[in-house]
Amino acid sequence: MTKDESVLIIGGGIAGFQAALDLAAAGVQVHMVEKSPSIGGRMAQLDKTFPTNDCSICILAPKMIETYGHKNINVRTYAEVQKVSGSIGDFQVEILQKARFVYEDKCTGCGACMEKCPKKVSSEYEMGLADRRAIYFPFAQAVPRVATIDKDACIHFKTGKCLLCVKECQAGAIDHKMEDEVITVNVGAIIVATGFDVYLPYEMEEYGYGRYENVVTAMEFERIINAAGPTHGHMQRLSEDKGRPKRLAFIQCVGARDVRHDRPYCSAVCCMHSTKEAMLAREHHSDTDSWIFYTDMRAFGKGFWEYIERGERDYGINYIRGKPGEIIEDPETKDLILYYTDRETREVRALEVEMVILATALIPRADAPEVAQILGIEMDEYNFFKAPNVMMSTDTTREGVYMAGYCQKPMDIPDAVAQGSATAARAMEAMAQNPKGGTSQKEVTA
Amino acid sequence: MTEDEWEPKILVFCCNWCSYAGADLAGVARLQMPTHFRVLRVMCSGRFKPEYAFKAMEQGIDGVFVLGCHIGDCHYLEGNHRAKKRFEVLEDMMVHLGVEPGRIKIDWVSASEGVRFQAVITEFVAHIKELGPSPLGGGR
Amino acid sequence: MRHDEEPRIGVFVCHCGSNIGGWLDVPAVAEYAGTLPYVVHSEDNLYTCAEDGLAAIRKAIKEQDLNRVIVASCTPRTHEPLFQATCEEAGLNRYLFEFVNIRDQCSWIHMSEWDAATEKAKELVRMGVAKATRLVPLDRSTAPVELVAMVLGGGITGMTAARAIANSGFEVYLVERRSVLGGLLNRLHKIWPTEESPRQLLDGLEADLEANERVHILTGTEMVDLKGFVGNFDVTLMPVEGNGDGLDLKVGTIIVATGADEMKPDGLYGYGEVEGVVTELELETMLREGNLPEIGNAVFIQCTGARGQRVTYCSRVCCMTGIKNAMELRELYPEASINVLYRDIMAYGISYEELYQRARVKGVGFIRHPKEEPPRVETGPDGKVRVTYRDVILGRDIVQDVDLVVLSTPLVQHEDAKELAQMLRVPLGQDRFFFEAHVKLRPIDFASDGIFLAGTAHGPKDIEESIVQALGAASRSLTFLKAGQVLSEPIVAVVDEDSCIGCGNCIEVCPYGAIELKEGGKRGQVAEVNPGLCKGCGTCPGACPSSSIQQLGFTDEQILAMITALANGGD
Amino acid sequence: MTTFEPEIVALCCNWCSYAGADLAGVSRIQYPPNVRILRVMCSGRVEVGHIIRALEMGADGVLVTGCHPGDCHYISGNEQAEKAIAATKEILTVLGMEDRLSLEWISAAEGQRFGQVMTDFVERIRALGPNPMKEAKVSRGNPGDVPGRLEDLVDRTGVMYCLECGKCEATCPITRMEIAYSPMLIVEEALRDLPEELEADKGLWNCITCGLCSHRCPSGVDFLEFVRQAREVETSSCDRCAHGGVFHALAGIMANEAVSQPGRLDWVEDGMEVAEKGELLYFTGCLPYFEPVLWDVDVHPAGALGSTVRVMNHAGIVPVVMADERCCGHDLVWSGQSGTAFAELARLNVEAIKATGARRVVFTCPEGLRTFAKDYPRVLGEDAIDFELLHITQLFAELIEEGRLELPEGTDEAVPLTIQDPCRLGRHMGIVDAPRKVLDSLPGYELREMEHHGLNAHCCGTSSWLNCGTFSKRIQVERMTQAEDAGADLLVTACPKCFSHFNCTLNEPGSDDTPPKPAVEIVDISVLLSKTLGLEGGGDR
Repeated sequence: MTKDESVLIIGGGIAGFQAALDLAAAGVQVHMVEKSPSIGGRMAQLDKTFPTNDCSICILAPKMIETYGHKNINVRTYAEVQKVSGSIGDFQVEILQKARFVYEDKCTGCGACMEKCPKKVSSEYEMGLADRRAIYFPFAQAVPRVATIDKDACIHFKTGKCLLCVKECQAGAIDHKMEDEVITVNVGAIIVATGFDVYLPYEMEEYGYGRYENVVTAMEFERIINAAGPTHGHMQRLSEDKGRPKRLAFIQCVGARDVRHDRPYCSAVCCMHSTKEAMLAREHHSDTDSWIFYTDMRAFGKGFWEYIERGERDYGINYIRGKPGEIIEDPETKDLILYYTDRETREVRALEVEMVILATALIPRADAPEVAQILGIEMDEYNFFKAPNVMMSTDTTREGVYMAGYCQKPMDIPDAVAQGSATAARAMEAMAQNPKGGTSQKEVTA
Repeated sequence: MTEDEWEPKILVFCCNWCSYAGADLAGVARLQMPTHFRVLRVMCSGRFKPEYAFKAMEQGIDGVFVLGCHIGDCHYLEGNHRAKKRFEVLEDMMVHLGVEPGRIKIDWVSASEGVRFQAVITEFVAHIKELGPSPLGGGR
Repeated sequence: MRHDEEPRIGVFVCHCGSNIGGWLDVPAVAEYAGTLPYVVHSEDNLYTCAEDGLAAIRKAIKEQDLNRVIVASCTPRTHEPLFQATCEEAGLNRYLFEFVNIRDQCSWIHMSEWDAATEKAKELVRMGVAKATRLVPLDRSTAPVELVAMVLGGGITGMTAARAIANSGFEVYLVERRSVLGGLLNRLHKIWPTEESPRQLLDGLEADLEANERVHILTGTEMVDLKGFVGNFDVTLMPVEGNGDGLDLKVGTIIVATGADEMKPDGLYGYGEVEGVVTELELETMLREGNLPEIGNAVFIQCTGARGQRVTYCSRVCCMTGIKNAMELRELYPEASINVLYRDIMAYGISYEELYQRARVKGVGFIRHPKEEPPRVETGPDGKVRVTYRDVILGRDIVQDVDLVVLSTPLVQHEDAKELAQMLRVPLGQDRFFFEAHVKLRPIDFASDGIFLAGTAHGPKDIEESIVQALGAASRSLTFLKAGQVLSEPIVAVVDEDSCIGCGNCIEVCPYGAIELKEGGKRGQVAEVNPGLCKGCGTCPGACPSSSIQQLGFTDEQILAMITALANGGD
Repeated sequence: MTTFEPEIVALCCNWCSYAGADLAGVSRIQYPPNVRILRVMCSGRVEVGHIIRALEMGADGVLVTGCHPGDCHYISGNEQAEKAIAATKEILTVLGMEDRLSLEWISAAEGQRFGQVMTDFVERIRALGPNPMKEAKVSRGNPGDVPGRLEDLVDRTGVMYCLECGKCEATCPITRMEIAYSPMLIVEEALRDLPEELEADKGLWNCITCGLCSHRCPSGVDFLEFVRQAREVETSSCDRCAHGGVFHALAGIMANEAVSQPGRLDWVEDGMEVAEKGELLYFTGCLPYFEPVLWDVDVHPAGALGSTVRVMNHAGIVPVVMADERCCGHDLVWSGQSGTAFAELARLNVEAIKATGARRVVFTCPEGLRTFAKDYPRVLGEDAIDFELLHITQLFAELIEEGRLELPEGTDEAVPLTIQDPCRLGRHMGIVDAPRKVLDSLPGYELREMEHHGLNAHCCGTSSWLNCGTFSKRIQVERMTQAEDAGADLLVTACPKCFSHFNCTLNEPGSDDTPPKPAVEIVDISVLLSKTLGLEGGGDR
């Protein structure tokens, strides 16, 4: 075993964790780079996971902590890869460690600073449904639990004044003069696991997203029903009444399987997460009724179809094959009227509900093209990273660079986990076949 | 305590690998069941000793249920065989003491059988309720 | 040692968001815990497992000088290592931690009984405190790992896994029951989306395996016995045919990649009764061998036997198989009318949706029918097959006489999988596929360390997904092989030599041969446990008439204390 | 030179003139053999469309005969006939064919008179010479270049991508009124290759081609092209045309080069400045024909013509208007009747425009704009249109932006108004901002959007003069109600068709049981602008 094997992992979500933990357990040194101030990724935003309804943060948090605490894993949050040179077995990577203006080793995570910070901005983690301060943890269970100053929002960087946070911090951890750093690491292989963004369907006027307050995306709904979310787990509407919605409609394939919006692909997880959300809504309040409008009910994974049947049988979910044509808001009540075709009578019907949840397409990260350029890898026409050989879907177009999770194509959590492990295997293979500095296929004995 | 207010108290031994996992699965699946049982986790149903049942029942526990892996599935090869053999002996002794059949019971639930866990627990609780307080309980 | 001191117990009760707090009174449980003997600290947390919750544990250990910690939250099966590690970080032996499950086995299963669930949670905590009071520190030991892996199943999954392990520098045995490698792929005509013959894929892989001296291919061989645990499995292999010599192997890890079979839909849609009704694999064989009859029209029936008809599940790959073969028929017979009768087209992701679109462009017809109105198949005139199906959009039945009916049937577990599962001591799920350790986060692990799962043995999946799992399982194996050692849990049996009567009952019940009699004690002989062999099941204490053998972590004292706490506390 | 024998169609009422014709026969009264009698029960049955279609088909003259005033068997049918014939004459005046039509009263006792009227009419027509349509080389109908196979149609229009998600059904304003129609169903009929079912399906003809389903279809099915082509595959008749198919017949007539339109520019009033050559051309479309065709529904959209020119003049523009402008052919395209006529209309129009030297062509009617932009290139070639096409609202918006229209100061109290986005302008052409720019700049008015607006606007309920029916009326009422709900007093239209259809519904006499009509006034955007600029001289309309 070579002691100097090391791997760079870009993206601190579940796929990256799995790759990192496998590699670390095998004695490989891992550098994990996460763009945001905390690792956790999308899974940290979810309430529960299908088809077991396991609590997402509950099963994720141990992974986050194990990853962050592992002696073989060096996690850099609030950092980005900015340059990659070299080749398989011997890459040189420049990492930009953005200044968080808080010393990680001094911050105790007490949170006093953010209580005093006067500047509020929309919280990315809460999908814009709540505010955070300019100095903040992205979420309560953030790892590391270290405050970060959002330079764009911070008053001090605009006016030179304020510094209330500095005054409040007993640990003396805050320093507005901190500067970005560039760190160089050498690695034998690179794994990219940057995840996905959520499509926000403003342009699909017929569904009124952005216009009607009670039309939300599935990811927003995850936050709304999450106990740690902006409504403290009280399922409530976003309209001024803050009423509890008793009738929910879920619309599938919003902006996905949709050539008009250049996204003909299926996002692969939405039939399931809508069912999950409808179940959870029923669990919150047993008098909640849900309708799921779909085109094909894609419950193809292990235990998925059984889950759908349970949704119908035990949770009273109404599954309706057919996409609503449009949604109209009742301006008085802020209720929503959906028009859809009843398959039995073939009549257009109107259904009045109190909230509509759009299962919108999941799309590659907005910065995927930059990442691709830095890594020298290709993307497909939708900006997912491309596998040149479809049968080796963890390989990118550059030797020694591998990929896992949703950045490659739509997939669910277990598939992303399996891919995380798979990339670890590919990285270990690569390093065994191309020992550091070696240009030939030198043998490495165990 | 009057008869009306009596609610059974039931002790369930679950082996770590099958039935405890099955119980977790039932929870994850939100399968609802009576509240009267308390799970005591052991690594293997083979860890169960008849003394535990006596001790429990003499202190007022109304029913003891041992759950392990299905025969042939034991994580430790044959711990559940042992459990079963010991249980047969235990049952005989209980009969001599005037304990009704079914107040102590052994059964098997696999890690994937959340639904089965719910079923056997629900049935066991119902049966104990029917039997009423344990005759060994000393009028708890 | 601190365990000799008076217990100072800290109890942390978790809301788990609303998973617990939404269904029972968490603050009341925490308050109650504070009233129990030896409990010097109790609190409730939104998420005890989150970084702030863990910080609270560390803080309390230090500030309150705790020497026992209890977390009442979810299940030890997923979270015990985390809390144990947290205790260790704060300087507390990890075995002075006790877990109480008030979520999976309380709040979630009593969602409409707030008071009773709260009461139950209190009692469970009381039992936990009773045990914790009697916990002692233990130490983990390490054991070496046999640097060899074994892969069961020589299909694409097993072959890929074996190659990855060998490429990473380790010996691997690839065990296949049939006489050739390749598995189900041998029976396919073409694979999508490359449209290449599966042979191309298999040949490359086989060549790699044969060229690698670390790979030992054992075809026509099956496992007949398995003993041991992670790092040190003892495997017995035998030839499937004949009475050849067996082979005993020592391996460190095992990958189960035994694949699946196509369901034979006897009695469904005229299969086995009406001439011209075949399964997808039978069609692929005809395509491969080129003995397909002239086809003017054909109908594919999706979900044959699946999704509630014979098995409960959706088999994930049959829609794409049907579409692929429908396109193939369109290509061979451009004038033929090819219709696919379906319930939902499972064209998930990018490339499958693309394939589905391509089939539509090629003129394959897709007609949806509701579950309640499946197509009917019978013998038609002129040697044709008469298919009657409902077109829900036209709102009427269509009767078609066709040359061929192709049934898309699900993949199913092998008939004899139960035997293998028992040999491996791993579970099968309700769908009879191998049941993984955790559906979301441990899809290719078994709960038992050192045994991994990949490909269709886990459930239906396509080639690419099987390859991903194969690589994943290889990686999981490599975590042990490359580490070279495993940490063993110290929850082993120990003997009190003063009271041991040397009867030998424990030796008889131990399945691992971990106990032997040695000289000593009052009767001249006492039992002695080899901690390296003991796996910690705790069966031996049950056989000990003098209560001289105990299982660390699950002592009689601890268990009885829990029973007593349950029976007598509170009321 | 062969002698010209006119072909005359005589439409005779059953009770008087047909009886008169019988009497003429019984009395052995001789009259020229050129007359073909077509019996109707009452002269009131005769529609504008019948006459125009007869002339389109090459009849040299049309004679309508009825009972004398006061004698009508049906009390006042002949009064109706008189109005219809007057309206038809107006149309024919534009075409220079007014002398080919005559209305005569002949009683059952007037056998002699019948013969005389016939003889005189034949001679009159003989003197006029043959109907230029007689030698017509082009005709509407099933075009030869559209293959008749549904399978090809499926390939061409991408309907095989339909995933049966049902969004089109749930979107379609007609499906919402009337379950007889489903976009998904007609697609399924084509996909399953059932031409008879498709032809028999009323849906194909009920579709208003408003394009809302296409706009929302996630599979990108081009329903508009599918319906257009399916109609061409399926039919060549005009049975389902509204107003007796008069507009389609007019299109057929104008497709013939030999036909001229001497009255085409009669609408140009004194004081309006127009030109024969110039930079900017105003394409008036069928507006000059509207008033006589719609006489019976009391709808008057033609005011837009004058208003438009007045506004242009006010901004210093002297537009070219063409005396030989032809029908754009839109209605042929969408009723499956392109035949050879459509391409000819396109050619004649484009050649005529090029002859004026115009670089910009402005349309009041979005249908014309769409046809030039999307359908002419199909028949003339992609590069055929080398001049700029714009809708009148785009020109107005431009003039306002450039400060070339000085708008008066606003008043404190603004009249609330809303805008109807015409389907051809909005979804077909993607133009939704221009009309809003115009309205936003009008003082004294306040724009209130309806729930469905812009690219999601609901249609006015009828298109291509093809599918006027109960659902059209219901769509119109609902649309006007939406305007009312938006709090608008005025519903502004940017399309003469929308204007006509809404007004038609508002003008219906109905009965005491008819629910009250929405309280909105329909106003054309050009007229509104002209009025605001004080150019309408205070007169009505």
